[in-house]
Amino acid sequence: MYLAPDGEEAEIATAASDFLVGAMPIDRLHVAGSADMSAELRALFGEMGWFALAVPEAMGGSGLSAVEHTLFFREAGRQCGPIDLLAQSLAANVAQDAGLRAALIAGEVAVGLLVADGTQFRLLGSSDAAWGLTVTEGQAALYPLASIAPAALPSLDPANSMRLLGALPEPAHQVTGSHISQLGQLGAAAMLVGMAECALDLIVEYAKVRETFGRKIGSWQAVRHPCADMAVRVEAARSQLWYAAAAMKEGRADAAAHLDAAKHLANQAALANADSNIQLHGGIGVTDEHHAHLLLKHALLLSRLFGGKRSLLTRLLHAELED
Amino acid sequence: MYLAPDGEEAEIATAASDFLVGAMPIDRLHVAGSADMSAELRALFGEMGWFALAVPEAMGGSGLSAVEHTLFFREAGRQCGPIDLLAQSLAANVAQDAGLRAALIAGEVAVGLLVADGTQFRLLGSSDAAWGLTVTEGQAALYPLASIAPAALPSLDPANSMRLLGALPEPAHQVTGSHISQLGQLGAAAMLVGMAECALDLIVEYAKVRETFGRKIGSWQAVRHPCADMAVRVEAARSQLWYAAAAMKEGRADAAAHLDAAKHLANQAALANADSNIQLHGGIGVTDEHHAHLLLKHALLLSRLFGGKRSLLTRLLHAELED
Amino acid sequence: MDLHFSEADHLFRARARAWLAANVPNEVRPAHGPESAQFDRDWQRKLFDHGWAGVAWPSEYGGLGLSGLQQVIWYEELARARAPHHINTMYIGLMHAGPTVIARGTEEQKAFHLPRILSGEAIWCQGFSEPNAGSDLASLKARGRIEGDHLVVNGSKMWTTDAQHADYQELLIRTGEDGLRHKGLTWVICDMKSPGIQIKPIRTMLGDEHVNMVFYDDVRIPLSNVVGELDQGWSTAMATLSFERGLGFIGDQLELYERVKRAIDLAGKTRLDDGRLALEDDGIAQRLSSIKADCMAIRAMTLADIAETDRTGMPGPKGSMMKLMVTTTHKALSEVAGEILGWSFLEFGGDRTAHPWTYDYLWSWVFSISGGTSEIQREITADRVLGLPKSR
Amino acid sequence: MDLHFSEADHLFRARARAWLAANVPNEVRPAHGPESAQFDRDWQRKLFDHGWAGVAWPSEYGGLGLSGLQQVIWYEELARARAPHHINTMYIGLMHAGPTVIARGTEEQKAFHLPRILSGEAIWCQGFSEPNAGSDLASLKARGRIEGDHLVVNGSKMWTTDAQHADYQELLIRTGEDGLRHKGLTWVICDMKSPGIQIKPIRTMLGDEHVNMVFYDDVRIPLSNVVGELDQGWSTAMATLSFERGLGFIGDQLELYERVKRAIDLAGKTRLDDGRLALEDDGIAQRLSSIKADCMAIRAMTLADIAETDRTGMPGPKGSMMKLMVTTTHKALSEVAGEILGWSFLEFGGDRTAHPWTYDYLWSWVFSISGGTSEIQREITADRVLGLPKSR
Repeated sequence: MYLAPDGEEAEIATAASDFLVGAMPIDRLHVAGSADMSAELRALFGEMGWFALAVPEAMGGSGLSAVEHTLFFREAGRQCGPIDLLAQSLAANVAQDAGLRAALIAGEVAVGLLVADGTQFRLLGSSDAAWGLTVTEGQAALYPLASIAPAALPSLDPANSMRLLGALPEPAHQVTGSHISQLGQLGAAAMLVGMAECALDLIVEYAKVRETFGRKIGSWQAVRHPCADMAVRVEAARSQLWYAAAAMKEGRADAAAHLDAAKHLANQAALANADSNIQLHGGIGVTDEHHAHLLLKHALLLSRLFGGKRSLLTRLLHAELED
Repeated sequence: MYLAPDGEEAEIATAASDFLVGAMPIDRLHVAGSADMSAELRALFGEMGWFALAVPEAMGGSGLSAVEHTLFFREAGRQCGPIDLLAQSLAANVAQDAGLRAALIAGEVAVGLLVADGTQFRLLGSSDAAWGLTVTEGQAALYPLASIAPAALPSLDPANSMRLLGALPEPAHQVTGSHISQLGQLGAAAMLVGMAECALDLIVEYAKVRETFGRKIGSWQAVRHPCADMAVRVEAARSQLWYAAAAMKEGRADAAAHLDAAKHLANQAALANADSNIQLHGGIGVTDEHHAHLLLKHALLLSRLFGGKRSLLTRLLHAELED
Repeated sequence: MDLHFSEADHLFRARARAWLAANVPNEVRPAHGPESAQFDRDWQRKLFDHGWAGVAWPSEYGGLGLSGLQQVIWYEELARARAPHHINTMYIGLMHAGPTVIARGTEEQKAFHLPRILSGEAIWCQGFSEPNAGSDLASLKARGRIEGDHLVVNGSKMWTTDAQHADYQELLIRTGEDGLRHKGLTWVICDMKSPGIQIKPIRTMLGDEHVNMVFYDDVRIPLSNVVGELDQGWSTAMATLSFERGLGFIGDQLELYERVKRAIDLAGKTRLDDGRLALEDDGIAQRLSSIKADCMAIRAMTLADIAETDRTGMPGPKGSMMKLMVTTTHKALSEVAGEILGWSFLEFGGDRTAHPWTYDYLWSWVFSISGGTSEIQREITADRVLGLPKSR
Repeated sequence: MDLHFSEADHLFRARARAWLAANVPNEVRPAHGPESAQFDRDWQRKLFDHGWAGVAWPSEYGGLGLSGLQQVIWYEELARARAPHHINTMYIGLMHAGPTVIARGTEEQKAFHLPRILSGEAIWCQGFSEPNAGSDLASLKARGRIEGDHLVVNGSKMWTTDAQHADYQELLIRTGEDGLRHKGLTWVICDMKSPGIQIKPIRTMLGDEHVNMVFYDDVRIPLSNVVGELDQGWSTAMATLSFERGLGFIGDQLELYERVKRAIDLAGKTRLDDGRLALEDDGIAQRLSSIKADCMAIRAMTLADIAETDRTGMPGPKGSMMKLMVTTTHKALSEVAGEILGWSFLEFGGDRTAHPWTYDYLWSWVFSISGGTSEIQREITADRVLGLPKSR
C-alpha cells in the first residue's frame, strides 16, 4: 500500500512535467488561436510517445498502466492541457486497425471528443480532427469526420474549440466495456486535480509577495483561511485520485466507484479553487493576461466530461466498496 | 413606505422587551424543568394582555395588527420564548366560544401546538395543556386534550417539551382561511429573527472582550468575517420580516409569498447564526451554561414549524409578487 | 411600518412605465467601441430631453430631485422595461463625479460640468485605484506637484473603466508628503485630452476591454480644477464612495429579481442531460426558490434602507452588507443558470447579448472584487456596523 | 502507487475481524458515571488479555508495534464490528500520555505507568487548557513552584475530559517566569488523588458531564514525575499534540464511512413529510452521495499519509487538513441525517445510544472546537503546509 508517485512513476511524472512545461505551457493560452492541439504539437507529443502511454504493448503502445496515465494527465492539467490530448490517447485504444492506431499514436491524424447534447453532438478540440471519439459507460467508438463540416461555435474555454454536429455517420471502430471510459474519467479527473493544484500554487505564491495595508496579503486570515480550504480540497481530491488510479491498475471490483468519487472530488476542487484563486488575487485575478480565468473556464468544461455531478453521484450512492 | 418599527410600534416593542426580559429571560432555560410556560407565567402574560395582541377588539382582544404581533414575537425570540406562547396567541383567534376565548386570553387554560408526523401527532409545549391547536394552510382547529394522556418524549429543545399522540378527538373549534397560519408563520419567523439577532449580539459582545494570542478575538479576521456574514443574514431576514408583516397587515395579495420568503430567510439566519455563534465562542460555546446551544436547539424546532424548507420553497418558486 | 406608496409615487411609477414602454430603444447596445459610448450619449440625451435625467440629483442642479423611494421605483421600471443598463459610460458622471461636484465643487465647476453630465455630452471616468493601491486606496502614489497655478501630475492609475471614451476624470493624487496615507491627497478634475495622458486597455476574463491603465507624464491640470480643498481629497473621495455604497448599486439589486424570474422560466423549459426538465430536479428548484427569497430580501433591505435615509437625510453604514448580499446572490444565480443551460452555457465568445447568463457568471468575480472586494466589505461591516476592534 | 495489503496485513485483518466478532460486548456502554469507566477498563483489560492492547505502541513497551497500515486495519475492523468507541476514558493514556512517556519518560516512569495504561488499570486525563488559554496554549498560567524535591502547583485547568475517573493527569504548568509563553513550561505526571485537587464538572450542550474544571491548591507533585526536562514542557507537549493530529483521529476518519452507509440506508426507508422516501429527494440523495465521496477521500488521505509515515518514520504536517476535512464532513452528514429523520431527530434527552444521529449532530461543534478549533487548524495549515507569512 503506497499512495503517491513512486520510483519510476515519479520519474515519468517529472519527464511529463518537463516536456509539458516546454511544449504546452499554460502561457500559450494568452495568445489568440491557441485552442486545441496544433498539428505540430500533436506530432511532437506523438514523437515523444505520450499518446501511447496507456496503449498495450501488443497494440504498439508503451503498455503502462492507469497510474502513469493519471500522472501524465495531472501534469497536463497543470498546464490547462486541451481535451483533445485525452481524446487522442483514448482513440489509440479504440482503433481496431493497426495502421490507424499507429497514425494516432504518432499524432499524424487528429481526434476530437464528441459529446451528446440532446439529439445533437458537440465536438470538442482539434479543428482539423479527422476522427471523433464518443465514450459512454459501456462503449467507445470512432467516427470519421472527413465528410462532415461541423458548425463552429464560440467557446468559453480558451483551451478548446467547440463545434456542433447534427448527426453522426456510422462508427468505423467500436469497442465495448468500461476500460476506455474509465481511462477517460481518470484522465479528466487527473487534469482537474492538476488544475486545482495550479490554482493553489498561484495564490500561495502571490500571497507571499503582494502587500496591502502594509502587510503581505498571505498574513491576513481573510486570505490564509481560504487558502487552507483550497489545500484541503487538493489533498482530498489528489488522494482519492491516486486510490482510483491504483484500483483501476489492479483491476479491483470497486474501481468504478473510486473513479466516480475521484472525478466528483476533482470537479469540486478544480471549480472551487479556481473561484477562490480569482477572488483572492483581487483585480489582477479578473484580467485576461492572468492564468486565473483559464483554470476556471477549462474546469467548467472538464467538470462536465466523463461524469458530471448528477450522473456521478447517482451511480456512487449505492456502490459497494472493498477493503 | 417605511420598513422599521415606528412610533407606537416601537413603543410596543420596547414594552414587550422590558416585560419579556423580566418575566421570561433566556437565563431561565439553564434551570431544570423550565420547558414550556408554567401556569403562573401564562397567567402573567394573560394579565398583561399579550395573548390578545392580534385578537380583534370585537372578540375581546387588543385589535392590533400583524406588525405588533411580529414585533412582540421577535422580542420573545430573543429570549428563546417557547412555542406555546405562540400557540396560545393563535388559539385565542380560533376559539368560537367567548368564555373559552376569554380564558385563553387571560392565560387561564393552556394550549399546546399539535403537529402531524405521519399518522401520529406531536404535542409541543405546555404539559398541562387542556387544548391542542392544529394549524394548516387553510384551517386551524382546537382539540380538547382533557381525556388524552400523550406519551412524554425527551426533547432536544430545552424551551419546549414534546409529547406523542396516536390520534386526535373531534375538534371543538375550527376556523378556515389562511389568517391563523399566516399569523403563526409570522410569529415563528419573528422568533427566529430575534434568535439570529441574539446570536450575533452574543458573539459581538464576546469578541470585544475575549483575548487570544494577545489580541481581542474580534480583531482577528477569522472571527470578524463570519460575524459580518451573520450581520448580513440578520439584515436580510429582518428586512423581509418587516416586509411580510406589513404585507399581511395591509392585506396585500402577495402577502403569502412574502411570508414564505420571510420564514425561509429566518430559518436560515437562525440556524446559521446559532452555528457560527457556538463555533466562534470556542470551548465556552459548547457548555450547557452558555446560551449558545439554546439558540441552536430552539431554532431546530422553530425552523420546522409553519413551513419547513421544502414546503416553503415549493410554494415560493412560482409565486407572483406585486410592486 | 407600511408598504404604502404615496399617490405621487404611484403617479410617478405609471408615468415612468408608460414613457419607458414607448421610448426604450429596440436596438441592442453595441458591446464596445465609440459606438457603445455614442449609444449611451444618445440614450442619456433622450432621458434628458424628456425630463428623466439625474433622478438622484437635486432639482437646483437640473436633476429630478427624487426621493430615494422614487429612485427605487425608477430603477424597478428600468429593469422591468429592459431598458439600457444604467451601468454604462454615464455611470461615473451621474453617480460619482456629479454628486461630488454638487457636494464639494465651486460654482464655476458646477455651472460648467453638471449640465454636460446630465445631457450626456460629457463622459467621465474614475482615477482612484493604482497597481499597488487597490483595496488599500490610502497607499496611492500618483503625485501632483504644484507649479504656479497648475498641478503637474505623474504616475499611473488602474482599473479605470471607459477611460478611452471619457472627457473628464475624477482623479485622486498625492499632493502632500509621501507615506502619510489619507493625508495629503487631492481630488481634481482631469481633462482626458490633456497632453501626457496615455491609456492602455486591460482585457478582462469577460473578453472585453472596458477597464484601462492610465499613465500620466507631466500632465498639467489647473488648480481651479481641484474639488474640495487641496490635500483634503480623502474627504472628497469618501463622499463619493459612501454614495456608491448606499444608492450606487440600487439598480443591480432590483434587477436581480427580474433575472431570477427569467431563470425559473428557463428551468421550466430546459432539459437536463438525463432528459428531465431542470425544474424537476429538486436541488435546482430549491436553489432557485431560495435565491428568489434572497432577491426579495434584497429588495426589502433596499426599501428599508432608502426609507430610513429619506427620513434621516443620512445614508447609513449598511451599503457594505448590501454589496455582500447582492454579489453572493448574483454568483449563486449564475451558477444555477450554468447547471440549467448545460453545454450551451459554455458557448461564449464575449457577446453579452447572445449569452447573458455566461456573461453574468463571469461578471460575478468582477462584481465581488471591484468597488471594494468582498473581503473589504466584511472588514467595513465588522468595523462600522458591528464596532469590532480593528484588524489593522 | 498500489493498494496491496501484504499477506501479513490480510492475516491480521482476518484475525482481528474474527476476534472482534466473537468478543465485542453485547451490552451498551453506560453513558456516564463510574460504571462507564468500569466498562472501559473491562474492555481494555479484555483487549490486553487477548493481545490487542496498544496497537500503536512499540512492542518493547508491551504494545503490538503495528505498522500504521495495520493500525488502519484495526480501526476499520473496530468500526465494522461496532466495537466500543475507542475515544473513551482510555484515550488519553493510550494516545497521549503513554506515547509521551515512551518518548520522553524515565525508565522508572515507563516501568510504572505503561503496563497500567495498557491493561486498563490506570485512567489518565489531560491538563493543558485553561479558562484563558484554550487555542493559545502558550499563554497558560497554572504555576508550579519548586520546593525541595517537589513542585507545588496552584491554578486551574479547563476542558479536562474524564477528570472524575482519572488516576493520573498529564499536566502542563508554568515553572519559569511569567509572560515567556512557550518557555518555562513543565510537563508533569499528577496523581489525581493528591490533596488540594478539586474537580468541578462542566455540563456540555450534549447534556453530559465528561469535561471538567480542575482546581489546584498547593498540590504537591514529586519532581521525579516531570517528563522531559524541567521548563522544557512545551517540547514534551508538542510531541503529544503532533501524535494527536497524525494518528489520533484515525478511528473517527474510518468510522465516518460506516456512518454514511447507515445514513443512506436510513434515507432509503424513512419518509419525508411530503410522503416521499428521503432518498427520492434529489437534494438529499446528492448530498449523501457527495458525503460518501468525501468519506472515501478521507480514507484515501489516511492511507496515503499512513503509508508515507510508515516509510519515512516521521508524521507529516497534514493532520490539520485531515481534522478540517473530517469535522466538516461529520457536520454535513449530521445535518442531512437531521433532515431525513424529521421530528424524531428532535427527540433527545442525552441518550447517545437511543438517538445516535442527534448526539453526533451536537458533537459536531465539540469536534470542530476541541483539540484545536477549525480556525486554528486553518492557521496551522497556512503556516506549516503552505508556508504563508505568519498572521501573529
